[in-house]
Amino acid sequence: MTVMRPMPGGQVGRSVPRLEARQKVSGRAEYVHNLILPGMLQVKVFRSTVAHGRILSIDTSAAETVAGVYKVVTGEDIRAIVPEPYYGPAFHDQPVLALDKVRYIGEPVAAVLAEDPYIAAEAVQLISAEYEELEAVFDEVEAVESKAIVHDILRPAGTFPDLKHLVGRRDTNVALDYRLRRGNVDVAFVSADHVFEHEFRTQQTMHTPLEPMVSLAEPGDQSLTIYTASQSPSFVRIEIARLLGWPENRVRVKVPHLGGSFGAKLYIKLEALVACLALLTRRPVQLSLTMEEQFYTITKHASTFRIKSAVTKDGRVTGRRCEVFYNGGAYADIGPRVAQKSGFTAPGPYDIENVSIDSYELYTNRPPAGALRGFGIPQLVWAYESHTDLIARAMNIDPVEFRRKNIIRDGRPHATGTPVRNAAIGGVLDHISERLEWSKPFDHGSGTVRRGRGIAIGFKASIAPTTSIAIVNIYGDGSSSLYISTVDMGQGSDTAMAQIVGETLGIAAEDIKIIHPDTDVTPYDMATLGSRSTFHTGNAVKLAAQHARSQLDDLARSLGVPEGTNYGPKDLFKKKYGMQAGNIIGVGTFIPEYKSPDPETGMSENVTPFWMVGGTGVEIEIDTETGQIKILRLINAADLGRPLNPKIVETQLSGAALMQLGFTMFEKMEFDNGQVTNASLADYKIPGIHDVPWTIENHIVEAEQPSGPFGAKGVGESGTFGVSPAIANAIHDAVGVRLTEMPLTPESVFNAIRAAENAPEKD
Amino acid sequence: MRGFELVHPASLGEAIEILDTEDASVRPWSGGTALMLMMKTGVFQPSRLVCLGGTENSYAAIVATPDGGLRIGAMATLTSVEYSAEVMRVAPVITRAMKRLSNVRVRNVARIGGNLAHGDPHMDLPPVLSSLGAEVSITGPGGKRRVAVENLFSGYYETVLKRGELITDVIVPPQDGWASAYLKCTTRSADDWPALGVAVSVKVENKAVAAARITVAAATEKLTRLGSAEAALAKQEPSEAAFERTAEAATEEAETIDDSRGSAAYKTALLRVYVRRALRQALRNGGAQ
Amino acid sequence: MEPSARQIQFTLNGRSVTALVESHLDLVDLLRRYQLFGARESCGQGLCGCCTVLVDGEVVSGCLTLAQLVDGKEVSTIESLDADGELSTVQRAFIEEGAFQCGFCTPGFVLMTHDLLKRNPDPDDHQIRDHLSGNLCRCAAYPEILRAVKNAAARMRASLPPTPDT
Amino acid sequence: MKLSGEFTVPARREIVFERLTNAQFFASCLEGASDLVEVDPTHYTATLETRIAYIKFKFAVSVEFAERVPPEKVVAKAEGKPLGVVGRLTATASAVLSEAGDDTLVKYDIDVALAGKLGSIGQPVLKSKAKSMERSFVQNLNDAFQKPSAVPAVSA
Repeated sequence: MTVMRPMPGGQVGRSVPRLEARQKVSGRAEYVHNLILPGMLQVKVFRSTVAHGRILSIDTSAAETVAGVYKVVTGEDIRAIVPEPYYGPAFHDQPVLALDKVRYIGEPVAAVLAEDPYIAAEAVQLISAEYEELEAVFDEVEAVESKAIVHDILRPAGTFPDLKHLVGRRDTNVALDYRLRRGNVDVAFVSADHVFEHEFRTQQTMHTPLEPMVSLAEPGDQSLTIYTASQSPSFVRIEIARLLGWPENRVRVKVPHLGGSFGAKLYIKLEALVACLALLTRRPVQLSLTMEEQFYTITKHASTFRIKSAVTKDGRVTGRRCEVFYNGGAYADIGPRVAQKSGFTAPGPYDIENVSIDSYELYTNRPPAGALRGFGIPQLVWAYESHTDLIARAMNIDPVEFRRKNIIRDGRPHATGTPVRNAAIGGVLDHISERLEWSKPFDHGSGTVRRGRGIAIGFKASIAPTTSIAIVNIYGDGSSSLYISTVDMGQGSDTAMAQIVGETLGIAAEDIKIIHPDTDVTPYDMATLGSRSTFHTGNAVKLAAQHARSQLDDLARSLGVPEGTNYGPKDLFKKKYGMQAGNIIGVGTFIPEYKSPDPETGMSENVTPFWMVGGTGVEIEIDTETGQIKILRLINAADLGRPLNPKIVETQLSGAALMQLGFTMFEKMEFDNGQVTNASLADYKIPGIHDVPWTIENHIVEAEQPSGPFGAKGVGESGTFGVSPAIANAIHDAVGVRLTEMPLTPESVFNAIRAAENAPEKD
Repeated sequence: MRGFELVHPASLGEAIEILDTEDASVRPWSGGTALMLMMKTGVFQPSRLVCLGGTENSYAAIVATPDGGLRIGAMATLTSVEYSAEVMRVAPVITRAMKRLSNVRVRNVARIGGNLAHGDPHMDLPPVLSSLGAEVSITGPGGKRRVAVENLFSGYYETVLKRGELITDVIVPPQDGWASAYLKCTTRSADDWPALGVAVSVKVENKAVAAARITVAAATEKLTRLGSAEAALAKQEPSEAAFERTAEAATEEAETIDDSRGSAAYKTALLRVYVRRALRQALRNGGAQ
Repeated sequence: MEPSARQIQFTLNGRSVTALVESHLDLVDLLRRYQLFGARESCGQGLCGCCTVLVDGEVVSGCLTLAQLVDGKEVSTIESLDADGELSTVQRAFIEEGAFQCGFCTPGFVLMTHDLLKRNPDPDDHQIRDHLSGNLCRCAAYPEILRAVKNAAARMRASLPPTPDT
Repeated sequence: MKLSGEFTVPARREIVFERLTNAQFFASCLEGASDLVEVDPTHYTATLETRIAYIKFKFAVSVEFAERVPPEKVVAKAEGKPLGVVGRLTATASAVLSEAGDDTLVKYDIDVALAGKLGSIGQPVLKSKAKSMERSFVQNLNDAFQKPSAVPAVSA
């Protein structure tokens, strides 16, 4: 190091308050909904009332006559702008507005534009459509064999290399089938001392970000600017440009802060529609969904998981068969990646010789499912950790001991063949059991108040292949900005990235300005998803900062500044240009190593850049007269490498666990013949402040990810992994009943207790 | 939602005159929190909303009546009921129920009259008031009448209020010697609408139950006073066995309904438990004085 | 302009303003006309608290308030708290405790906390939960919010001159 | 939303079957049904108007007798569109008639689904309404058979 500014204390590992904190507490943070453009039209959407049907006619005439309505647009009108208006990250299956067919209730069929959103909403009510109803399929397991075929032909997008193997098929609802075969699972079952088989199910849920989805498109001269609440500005640009047949440089995508997302505002959602409408009308166009409409837009997969294990009499799992069915809804969105990437971790963090996995992404006539905080992993952990607990109980082995016996140790191969390294599986398990004082006797209560405890651990592979690019710009006065297309949706990436720059350049994180995603300005970043930013973007940011730094060193050398002189960038610039002027621009690109799983065997020697490990332990109390469950302690632990910002990391763990607590205990989209019947926060309940357990602990398990920036890796999802099965296991511990279907409502506990009283469980 | 008119009559009489119409799209507006929801979802399109703000001067007070009871003006906000020293003194069960009733912002705006007239069976106040023996004063084109709170409701979101009629006051009789409790049970998030609400008031004289009022809400289509449960408890010495018989009678009488908060059978099971618990709590709470 | 439109006059963050307002417009819509975006509609049902606004000093849900009905009243929004450039004690406590993630619900929680501490300068955990139970945070920063409320309460109590009541 | 139940009608099975499959008669028992128009002997249209408190719902309904097995079974399908709001009501109702002495036991299953705004958020309210309509229908039907004079003439 040649030159340096006065070096503040270490930036990494410091709980820097969020850079945007002041704006957020004063109501001045920038969100898309703050934007009001002159001449802007508002869009309201007419939606399908049929789960599966051919469109016979759409009558928009009455809506068009409403005073103040600018235009009414149907799917056929979109073809004037985009002849093949189908989009999606995995399949080009989703029409901008329905064409020929509708595939779920709530699917956008027509759009009304007006300056006054109230007028547009009123006009929507005057649109009517005739459909020829087709047989519909709603259940993921039935979808495998169903005669009701949601898509006549499957058209893989081919955008992402990890989904390249998707091939166009006909007459099937299977959007993706991932297979893994390791050893011989059938032989393992035959030679096992014990064989256990269970089925677990999860329900469809919704992200319900409090900032409902919103996108705005503004047409320019041969160009289009899209302001959108999106986690993936780079992908939006690519996909919009592809649809329009334009070069990328004619599409500009800008993203300010997001009011929560959790996977909802990922890839492409409303952007294609507003883009087409803006080009059709030559006016700025905004579509801002209501809370109700969000339920029609993207959801979390319902799932069914059949799991079967071969176990030796001393408690070693020697074989495991996993059949996972993800209910993808009517459009694939990123579901196929969920089925594949999560699918290969279905056997859990256990060292099992013989494994067979079949993971299916299925089309059904429900609202589409995509990514939601954990990318399919919480559904899997729910099943394999419930199953694990059932095995341990049946064999009379302590559940923690049973896990210890079977977890993957450092360097041992995972089911795919990839050696597991830097994953503190045992560390997380030990940490939680210590916090719970697992080895000490536990008071199970008496009478109508019973107590129980449970533990669960899970893991997740990170995303690859993937690319992140970052630019660090040092200005004439030595201040600097970081240009990235990573979206801060509340997870704190702006702050963490500033800390990485600060650490590398010796500047206080607070002094670094983050330039928010603007594809005309900020470089490519695959997307903000899957806990990837800290590791992937973080590495790119570190490289960019190092690049800037080495240029400063070069500059100093070229100016003849003696080694070790305390010369700041400002002084260097001044020396070079004779005044306050100039820039140093550091660029960093990060692409992790990765090998796609073999389509036949599902195997890969390098299936992930890193592993995330998370676990939860709970103590609960059950009122046996009502089935009500009270969470007494909720203990979360995760291996996230070295924390860049301990406070934000802890908030991430706690927030993820509490969100999963909602999915575990009560959140559920209810359906009646394909219609979601509780599409509002009045009827779809999310956790409130009274639902927070009185004791909640979040622990960072000390570990280091050598390949991560300053030893760090992602954390946004890890807190979700263990919550559901830990609670189910604790219920079993408390009252001796096993729930195999989420949510774990008081009524289901009550019914299980009554059923057990009538037919005592055989052990 | 567009195109309606907001009118501001200066008096109750004027308001009643405007509301005395065949046109169901003319509605009174007190706090408006419930009506606004109906309007926002597009389920209800008003032509005219009649703001009752002009009646506030005469009908928002909370006063102790000479007999030791309470008169609460229909335009009293739920917050003013929550913080009323008179309410706390006469019927602390109301004060306690307020803390978990809807939320602070709604309580600041919603009026007790509108809360009752809305007819939503999931509300907390109707069972509480009913168990206290409260009545509502109603004024309409045909004059005034009084209706016991439990007789106000005729179905899901339906009341016996006739065209042009408005609730003007809630009258709570003196509570000397009565012990009350209200328990509600949510089955999803803690701030959900209840799956069940049970309110009980018991008067114990000479170690025996002299009188009891037991009401159930939320689990049934409308607020229901459980006469047979009350009868089962009457003249009994308060005991677990008596509570058990009362709870049993309650479950036989109440027609619980299925919804996303639970099946009818489960709500019946909850009712059995909550009647017992409410009785226990009421006796623990003791009389109001 | 619609026939339902009416001229109203009200005080907005201390300044007297007039506006021509249609009957269906809600208070959140009206505030947007003044470039005030801190109160924002989310659930549209008064359940999440993102649209919290003060009318005559009382917290209300802006999304359930007809704009015409603020005629003659005093309306204050989150933007009034740091009008002098200084964050309030509550706002500082929220930053200190990291009591938010995405920030969308934060103005509502901040205003509700002010409301609580105005009524009760030393609330216990139950009282805090009861008062804030009508506000939702999907990022679930609730544990941090609980800490922030206590932090703010302690600071405000410390800075208050002792009175006979306290 | 599924509703099912059974009731006994004081009349012979053939007569009950005939009445139940007579659209005029059927509509006369259904609260709020009006403007019945026969499109052909198995297809009808009508208007259904109902009210929950001060809120009115009006549906334009078309009905098809999908299956008629005299005198024991009838299946009808209805589809309705609410006026003024995007939505769709579909219902399948089947009734199985069996002899109970001189009376007839009617067992029915109704599956009603609502799509659109009313289905996504109005479900609990409408569910309760459907139940009350079910009760009043059974009551009206019984009344009609108790008072034979009140039965409208069966037109061809």
